[in-house]
Amino acid sequence: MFEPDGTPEPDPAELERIYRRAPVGALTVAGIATGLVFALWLAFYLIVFLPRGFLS
Amino acid sequence: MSLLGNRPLGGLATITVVVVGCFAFAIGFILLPAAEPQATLWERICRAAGSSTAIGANTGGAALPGFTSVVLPASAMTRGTPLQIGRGATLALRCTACHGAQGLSGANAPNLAGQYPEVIYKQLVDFKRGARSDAVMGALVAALTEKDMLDLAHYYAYLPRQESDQPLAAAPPLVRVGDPMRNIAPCASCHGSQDGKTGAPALEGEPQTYLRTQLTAFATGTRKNDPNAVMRGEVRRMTAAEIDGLARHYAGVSPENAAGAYP
Amino acid sequence: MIKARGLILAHFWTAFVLFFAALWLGEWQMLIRSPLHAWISIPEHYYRSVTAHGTVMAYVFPLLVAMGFGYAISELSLKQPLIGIRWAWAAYALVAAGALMAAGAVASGAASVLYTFYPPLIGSPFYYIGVVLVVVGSWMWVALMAVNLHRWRKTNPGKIVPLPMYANVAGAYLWAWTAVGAALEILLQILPVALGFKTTIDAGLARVLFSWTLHAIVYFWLMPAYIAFYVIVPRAIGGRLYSDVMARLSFALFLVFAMPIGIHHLFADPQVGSGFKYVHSVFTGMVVIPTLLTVFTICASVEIAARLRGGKGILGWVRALPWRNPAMLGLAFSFVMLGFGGAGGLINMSYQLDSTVHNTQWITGHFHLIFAGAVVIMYFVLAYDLWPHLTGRPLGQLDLIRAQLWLWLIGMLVMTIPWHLAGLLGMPRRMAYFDYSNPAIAPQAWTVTAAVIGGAMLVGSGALFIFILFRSYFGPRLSLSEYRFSAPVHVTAVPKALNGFAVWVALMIALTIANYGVPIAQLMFAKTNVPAVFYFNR
Amino acid sequence: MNAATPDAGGAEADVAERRWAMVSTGLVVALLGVIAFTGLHWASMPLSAIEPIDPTTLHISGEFVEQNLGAQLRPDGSVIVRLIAQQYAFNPQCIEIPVNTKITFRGTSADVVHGFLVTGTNANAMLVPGYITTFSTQFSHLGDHLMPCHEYCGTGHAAMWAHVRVVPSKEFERNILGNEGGHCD
Repeated sequence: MFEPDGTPEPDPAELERIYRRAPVGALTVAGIATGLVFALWLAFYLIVFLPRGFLS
Repeated sequence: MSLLGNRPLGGLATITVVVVGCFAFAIGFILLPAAEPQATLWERICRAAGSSTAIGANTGGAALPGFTSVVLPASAMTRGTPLQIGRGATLALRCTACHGAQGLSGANAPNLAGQYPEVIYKQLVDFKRGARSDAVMGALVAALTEKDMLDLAHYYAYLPRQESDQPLAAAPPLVRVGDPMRNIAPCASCHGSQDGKTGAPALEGEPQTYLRTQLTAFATGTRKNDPNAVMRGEVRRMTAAEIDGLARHYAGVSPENAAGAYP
Repeated sequence: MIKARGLILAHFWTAFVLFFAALWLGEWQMLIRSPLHAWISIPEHYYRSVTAHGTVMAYVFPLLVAMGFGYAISELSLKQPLIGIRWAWAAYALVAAGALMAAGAVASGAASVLYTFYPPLIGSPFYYIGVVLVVVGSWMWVALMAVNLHRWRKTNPGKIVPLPMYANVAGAYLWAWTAVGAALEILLQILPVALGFKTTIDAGLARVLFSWTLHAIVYFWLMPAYIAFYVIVPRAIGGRLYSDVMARLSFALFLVFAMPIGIHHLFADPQVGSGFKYVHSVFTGMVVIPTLLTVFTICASVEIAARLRGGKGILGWVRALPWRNPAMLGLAFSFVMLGFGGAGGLINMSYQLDSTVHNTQWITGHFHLIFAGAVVIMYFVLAYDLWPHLTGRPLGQLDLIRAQLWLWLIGMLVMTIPWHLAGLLGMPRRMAYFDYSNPAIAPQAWTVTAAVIGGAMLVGSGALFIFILFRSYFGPRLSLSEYRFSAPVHVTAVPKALNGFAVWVALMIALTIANYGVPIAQLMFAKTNVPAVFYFNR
Repeated sequence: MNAATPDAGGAEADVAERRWAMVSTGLVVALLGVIAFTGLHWASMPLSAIEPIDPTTLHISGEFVEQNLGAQLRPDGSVIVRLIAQQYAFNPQCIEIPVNTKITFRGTSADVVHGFLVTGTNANAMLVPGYITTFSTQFSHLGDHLMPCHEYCGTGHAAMWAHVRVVPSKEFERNILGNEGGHCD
């Protein structure tokens, strides 16, 4: 219900062109986001977990 | 044309899952326990599966004299039969001088009417075995059998309890919320009015002097028949004034009327 | 127009009203344990409230949303009237009756055992029976989803199951098997004791069985949100779904990997060997993969929308996204919270790393970010999206909707990020009060105050949500075009395995047995029953 | 979208998704690798032994009778700490241990499920009635730590806080010999 009224159907050729180069942007954004998530994990591991000692 | 579409995806997925599983089990059960020195492969696998034979830190030990040795039987926690209650009533004739004809004491002995049966049973056994000492009680319980003690417990549990009409919200903080940093639990979370704990007595209406004496005995360690030091731990860090306040509260004596002795 | 709209609206309204009530309980809990308030005079009231909050938020609310959404998906994507609508009403009645019964037991103070049950604590049997009724009702929904799909296949031989229904049925099957762990715990362990047939119970076994449910239920909560990511958002922002097949694969992988990982909740427990703990850690890692696939596919889908709107550059396209569109806002907020929550989740599941945060306020922060944040904000979005098709009336101005979503995001972050920090400082979960005068606890006090503020924003956002939905009834009647789900850029061939569930359900059951069989069997034969501790006012 | 016939396109998405899937899997495998390395290199892993124990007889016989609770020095110089959790207190309520020494905790519950953590450290475990919890660790910082129960154990849960006091080894040995060691109740 959110789409603006009368969104025109995209031109198939234009859509295909966008589709073919699309993942570049998604790869960048998803890559940065995922990288940050794993970086947070690594930061926790190094800064919080390791100095607090080990259980065995 | 889909690249995935050409492949038998189900088989591929199954193989992947099996491979991941094998790696996970190999690392978890063989490689990681290798950090434990001097273990054979089989011992490592058993250890990782939770086998405890490798630990062997079990040190023996037996309770020292003066500590309780009671394990509460299920028969002490159920409602008594009419036969038990009747027999208990006969036996209780010997107790009336201190504990009152209806289990409500006129002296400074505890009220027993409506007390939980397992509580009475446990204290009787502790008196009998010497984990709790009292000149009068020691002599009285000497002749009681296991069955006698159970029947007595069920008789007193059957008598109507004195109910408190004080709302919990008006009780002293130690009763409601305790003191976390001194590890003093709220009295109400074990001794009724909010929540109960097996083996913990109901305290409402007990004589003030009796309560103060017992709390002090727990605090100093002269009484130690509480299993795992459950009461000694709670009382150890209380001040004398706090003990006094608790005794007054449970005796039903309001602070404004503190001079009025029980009953 | 949806035919079963009365049924769906009943589910949604019940869900949202209960949700709003439980939201208030949550805020009250934060307030009374904060330094802004004196210690609660009767702590049992706090735990009563936590039990109610958890039971509604973890069981009843997401179940009702998933059920209502499932019925809508079945009608809209299969384009056939819902089969078994009487059964659906019966299922609704069971869930509602169960919820009422459980609520009664909790409200009376006879079941303050928390929604995670915690045997050997035993509460009123009515609480557990209520929960069982809720689960039985939900299983009827699972059966109805299967029946509707089966009928569609008969009338449409050889055709590919529409993605929304595929995902929906995956979620239903996931739930059916997820609930088995807790059902076994309640039926075989807890109820016989609560009803007085037994006096002892194995607390360790109960925890293992509950862990079976406890983590997979999170993926069941996620399902409606993920379905909305794939089949609502790309359409709502004028884009295309990047890959239909990858979407199916993600849902199939959730089905496989959601279950055999629950022992990562028991890393600190003494009744499971470390080998199984590591295996569950690895498989928890595997369940990260469908989420990462989803993040990429959805990013690519919205990128298409942005470029269709003239977006340029490697990152510049992000600015061309329709940021005033509530579906876009909801998605972005959901991803932000999924990111923070996901990082915390990776830490929790990492075998040894869990010991730093286990059972601290960190964990509470984590699952509020993931569920109450990333997932529930998508519940809002999917409800908004379906609403006009259910009521036949518009939602009115989008400004309020945007405000509602913003408030939810900010409130959730203000509440949960301090909770994570409090956990690192060693603040344990589930305390009714703290002695902030102690110098070791004083540094944590501000985090609880922050939670009160964040919680107030969440209550405000919840109130706005209810208001927006309610106000729509006073709008003019709409004549709506047919409801559509997102279309993929390309309709590709779907591998046979991804048009059905046989392989995935088989793998799900096999992996559960492989990863849980021995830990459960070990404890069934161990002599570790302990006396039940009855939680009743005596 | 449903039931449409496949068109000719769509291969690009597959390639991109497969690459992304490989990168994702690589990240997860790396993370699991770090965990395995941590386990191997520092012998660090969650507790493993399943040791049953009867919670109703803890106070009568076995290693958890009262005089055994608290810290004890072992012949190899390490320290063993035995503790019981019950509604609503730990026993001992204050544990004294030496710094930079291997400490083996052995604990169990006398009634319901409890748990404990020592603030600022990784010492963190559940105490489940019917089972003994065992793990070893070291404390590198002198001073007092809080040790709350971190699992809901009933209405008195919020008052269940114990203390851990980490002292220099000399002081610990002196207290142990003076028969005051092991706990600071």
